[in-house]
Amino acid sequence: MSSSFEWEKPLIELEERIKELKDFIVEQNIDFSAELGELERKADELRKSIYERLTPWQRVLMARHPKRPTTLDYIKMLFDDFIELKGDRTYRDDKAIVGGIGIFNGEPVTVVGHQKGRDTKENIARNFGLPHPEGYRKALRLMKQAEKFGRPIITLIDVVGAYPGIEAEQRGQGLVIAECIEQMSFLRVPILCVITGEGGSGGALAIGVGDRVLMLEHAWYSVISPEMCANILWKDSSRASESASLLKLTPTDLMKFKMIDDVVTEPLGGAHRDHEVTAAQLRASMKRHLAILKKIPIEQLVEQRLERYRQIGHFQEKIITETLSNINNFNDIDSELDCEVDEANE
Amino acid sequence: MSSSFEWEKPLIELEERIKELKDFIVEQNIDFSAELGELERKADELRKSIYERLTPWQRVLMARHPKRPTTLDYIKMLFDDFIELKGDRTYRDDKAIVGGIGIFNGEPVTVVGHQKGRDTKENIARNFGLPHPEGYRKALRLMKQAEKFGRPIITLIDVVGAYPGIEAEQRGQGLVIAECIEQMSFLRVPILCVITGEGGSGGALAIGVGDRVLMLEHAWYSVISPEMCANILWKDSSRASESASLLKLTPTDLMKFKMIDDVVTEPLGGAHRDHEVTAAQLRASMKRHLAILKKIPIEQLVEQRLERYRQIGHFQEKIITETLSNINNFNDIDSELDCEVDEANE
Amino acid sequence: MLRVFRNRPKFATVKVNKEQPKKGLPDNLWKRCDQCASMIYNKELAKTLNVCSECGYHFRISAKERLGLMVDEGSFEPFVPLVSKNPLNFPGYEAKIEKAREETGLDDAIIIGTAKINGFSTVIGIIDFSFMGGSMGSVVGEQLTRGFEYAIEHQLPVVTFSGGGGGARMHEGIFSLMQMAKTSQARGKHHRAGLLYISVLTHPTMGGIYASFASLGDIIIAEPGALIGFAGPRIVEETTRQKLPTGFQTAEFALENGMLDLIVNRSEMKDYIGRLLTYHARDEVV
Amino acid sequence: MLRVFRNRPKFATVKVNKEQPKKGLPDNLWKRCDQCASMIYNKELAKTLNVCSECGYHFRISAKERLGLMVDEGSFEPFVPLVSKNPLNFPGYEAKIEKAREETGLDDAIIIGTAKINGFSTVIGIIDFSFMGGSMGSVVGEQLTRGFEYAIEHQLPVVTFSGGGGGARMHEGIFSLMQMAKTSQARGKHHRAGLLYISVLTHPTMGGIYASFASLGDIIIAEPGALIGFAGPRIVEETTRQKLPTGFQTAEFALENGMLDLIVNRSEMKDYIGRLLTYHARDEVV
Ligand SMILES: [Zn+2]
Ligand SMILES: [Zn+2]
Repeated sequence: MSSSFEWEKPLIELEERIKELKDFIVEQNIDFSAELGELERKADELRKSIYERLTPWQRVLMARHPKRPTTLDYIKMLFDDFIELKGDRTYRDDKAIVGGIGIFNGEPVTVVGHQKGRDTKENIARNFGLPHPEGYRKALRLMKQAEKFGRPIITLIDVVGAYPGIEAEQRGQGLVIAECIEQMSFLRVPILCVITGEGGSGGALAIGVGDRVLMLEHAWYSVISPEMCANILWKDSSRASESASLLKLTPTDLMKFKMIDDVVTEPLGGAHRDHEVTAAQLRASMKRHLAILKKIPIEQLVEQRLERYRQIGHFQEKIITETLSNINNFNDIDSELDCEVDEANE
Repeated sequence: MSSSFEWEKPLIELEERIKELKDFIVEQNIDFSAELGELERKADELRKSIYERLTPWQRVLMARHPKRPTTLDYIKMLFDDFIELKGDRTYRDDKAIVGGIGIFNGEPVTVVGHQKGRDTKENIARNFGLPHPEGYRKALRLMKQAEKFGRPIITLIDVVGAYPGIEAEQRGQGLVIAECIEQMSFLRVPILCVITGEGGSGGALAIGVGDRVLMLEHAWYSVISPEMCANILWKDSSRASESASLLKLTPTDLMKFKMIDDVVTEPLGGAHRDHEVTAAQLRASMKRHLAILKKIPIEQLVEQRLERYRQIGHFQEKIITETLSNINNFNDIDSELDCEVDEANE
Repeated sequence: MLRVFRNRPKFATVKVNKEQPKKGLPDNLWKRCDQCASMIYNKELAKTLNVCSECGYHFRISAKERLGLMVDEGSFEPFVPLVSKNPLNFPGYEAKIEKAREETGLDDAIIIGTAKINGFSTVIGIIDFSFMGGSMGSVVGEQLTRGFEYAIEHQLPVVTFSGGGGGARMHEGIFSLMQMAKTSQARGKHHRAGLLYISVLTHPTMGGIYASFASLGDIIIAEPGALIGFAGPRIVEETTRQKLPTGFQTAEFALENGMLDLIVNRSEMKDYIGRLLTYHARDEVV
Repeated sequence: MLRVFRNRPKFATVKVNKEQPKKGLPDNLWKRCDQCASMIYNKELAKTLNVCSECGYHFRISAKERLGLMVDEGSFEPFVPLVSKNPLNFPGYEAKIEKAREETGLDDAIIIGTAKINGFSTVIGIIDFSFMGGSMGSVVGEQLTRGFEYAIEHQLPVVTFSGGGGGARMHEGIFSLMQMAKTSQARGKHHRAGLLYISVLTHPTMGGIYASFASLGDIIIAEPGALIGFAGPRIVEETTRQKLPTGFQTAEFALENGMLDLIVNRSEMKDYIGRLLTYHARDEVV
């Protein structure tokens, strides 16, 4: 994967020209500041117009940029100290999820997050940030430890989805994701979730139930990855750019849906262009939200958390117009009918 | 392993003679009842004298008799219904431990126990009743389920010790035994433990922390198996009969030590001679003890349970006569000294 | 209290489709067993509860049939029916729903209400695979949540049968994902109220349904041969490029791997659940 | 309150053996590294905290040395010393104890008391392998139990270093086994009081010590290369008749298998524990 995208090409070309010009000016010692200012203003405009018009699919690609900060990068930038704690105390230390105690804003917190590799070797060791059940169990263990000691929890989410692997299935990833979701929901400490990159399905939600959900500007969050959605809809993963639009997976959509609480602006061109600035923006948002959460009495906080999810869903009570038939009269049901339905669904 | 022991031989011979005589009498239609009665009285005396004088090691062998009832045999005899519940919800269903809901005396209880095989094939499937970590986790899961629903817990213990296997170590049997012991100690339901056969070390204690501990007459319970003890003491496992005596592992010793609460009498010659009678004796003792436990308010029960174990230990405060030296003065300590001590311990 | 029940008369709105357009075609008289390929007469299948008499294969059955097998006759009272909206304006979603409603006579992929099983009052929820693969969108999520809430209010056990194929309903996007949290939390409250939940996994229980409420049973039962997992076997095979182990993701596989309490044949299911309800009865009527 | 502390003056009864009978022999000047076989000058080893400067091998150190490395100088106050009885009348047990006492200057296989680590008050317990393999009998069990109880009463964290070889002390039979329950329960109460327990596993942590209190840490740390497990490697090899995997039962093996939080070098141990204590301080003095 190249580290610049197709749509960035005009911008990168312009940036290079400006750099050449600057070098020339320095060399020749000419005063060209007015013209240079104009050029840089134009580059800024171009940047803005490119990044404001990113399609949802382009945003997904931004979220996957190989130079984008990973969880351990954020941890280094966001926390004053960090002690990594490993293991699920059951089966293995899963390197696709990292966790530990960090000092955020002078206060100890528990951090857990998906960890993608920063190169091929690390990606293999970390299974591309795709956890096995023991990864979720480690996360849950550390979150329960946080609850014991009254530490707030910060989760950093960056996963394309649950891992479709033999061992992950064998060791019950469905079950452990359910356990994570359920137990996180009732933890008696503030939980701040940040979708830093990819927020794919159960793999994301397993550490994504919280009191506030923040999302980086070029992150995505959905029930399914665009590729898998396209695969199901049209049996064609390559049409992911179309399905990405259908899924409404951008922070803008998700703010509108009230699924997230804040969008953290990235440097123009994306987080990978300036890790430190990205982290600073994120830190500011985290600080603000954590301060609010810490003021809420814990009973009330957990209640609000549960109420937040309780309200999610779009449905209406049915207006009954059809002929009523007594559902208790089972003998009326013709089993042959169901065979047809089954066939229709194969 | 033969199903009769060396020391039983005179008895078995006498029993065979009596049977032959009886057959003869029936055949010949002679009245020999007086003589027959005398013979049977003698056989009884012989039985008693043999089984009263069993050595600790003979008792260990009795506990391992291949025809001795196993946990599933007891479950069948003790409970009116039983629904086996499997799995640790983490890694595997360990067949060396069985568990589920049983109806005891008209009331649902949770039962867990070690399960040895009743033949070679079953022994292989059940790893000779030696659990892996997932077995202990299953037991713990079921015991916590019992707590949720306020069901008393009955554990049936029959294990020679923790399993010295590669995978058992890899998956942390030490850690899970500790978790079982700790969590069992605080469960808010009555716990009745029965050592039906072998009670070997951590493998037994992992499901052996309770409000009452019952023990069958020919069962043993110790920190270490006699073989391993002999191995350590004299580098000779075959001297197990000697170490069995040293370890004070019989119900009589353990009653004296107040480590157990009741000894369940077995039919003369051992439980394997009459499963039903053994179960009936056990059922009576369980009923009696469970009735008492159910009357104790739960807070008090857990407190008593903790207090029971809190009191165990033989030590005294040291009378200080030696020259005192300040332990805080670390510089006094000569590291060379410790090297010697290390060597002495290799 | 939530208005969970429809007003009386307590009739179902499910439209039992009485037309049998293909009547007379052999397809409707005989069915081929997916496992052993035997041809089985449909009338025979009805008698064996849709279990192959040759090999024991459990055919998928509709939620209505399941209800008939499980609850005491005449005891079922359905909740207020809910119908889906289209929060993402997902193209074609309304039409898909409409088609599924017509074909199945259901409002969405679940039948839910209260019923008695062997005389014990329960909340029962049954996913129907025929309705868009039994996937969980807002309606299924809300109904299950109401189910657990009703059960908490009335101190009742909950029994679910979850045969949802893909798990999540992608047409509802993030709202579908969040039903995993919502139903898990509803069950979480029910659990913390000390109440019994028996989760029965029927063929197939996958994805978001398996990774939420269905995995949170005090007791988890499966029907023989049911496919159980998070990721579908095809995607696992494609991703790992490995041959899947024999029996991968079957109920038997899940049992061996410690994920199930027991596997129960369809013909014994009511008896098992009835006994479990009896042994968990709060009034100690054992 | 239990009488856990001896009366003042708070002096240790440990008899530091000042005689050095073998002085002059090369054995006392040099030591061979168990891992890389380098010969290391003893004076050098003292400087490196008994860690091989060639390969990083962590030599076993005595409880007294450990105490010196871990706690703020002059801050240690030992508990009332306890001595063992012989409840089984196990032949030769008294003599063994007496010999161990003479050789180590300890009363039993543990040093325990309160101390400050980086200024934070803690209960600290250190098992000494040199005293009958660091095995847990009634004295070790009772002292640890008193340690957790004292910590509960004074709302203190507990730190233990457990380097016990065989784990249980078989000479005390069933009483030794029950120390596993007793210490686990004491920690259980301490845990339920919301207090921190850092368990450091040093070479070797096996048997009943590993399968009780030492596994119940909120945070479990090990020294590099420490042997950690329940059954000893020799018995595992004999029973399974399989070649043991490389690194079997080492700290690194335990870390990979999810059983440890972290491995920390001896030279950094005080810093790590100090930071952990800081981050768990209740007065929020961060
Ligand atoms: Zn068939
Ligand atoms: Zn070395």
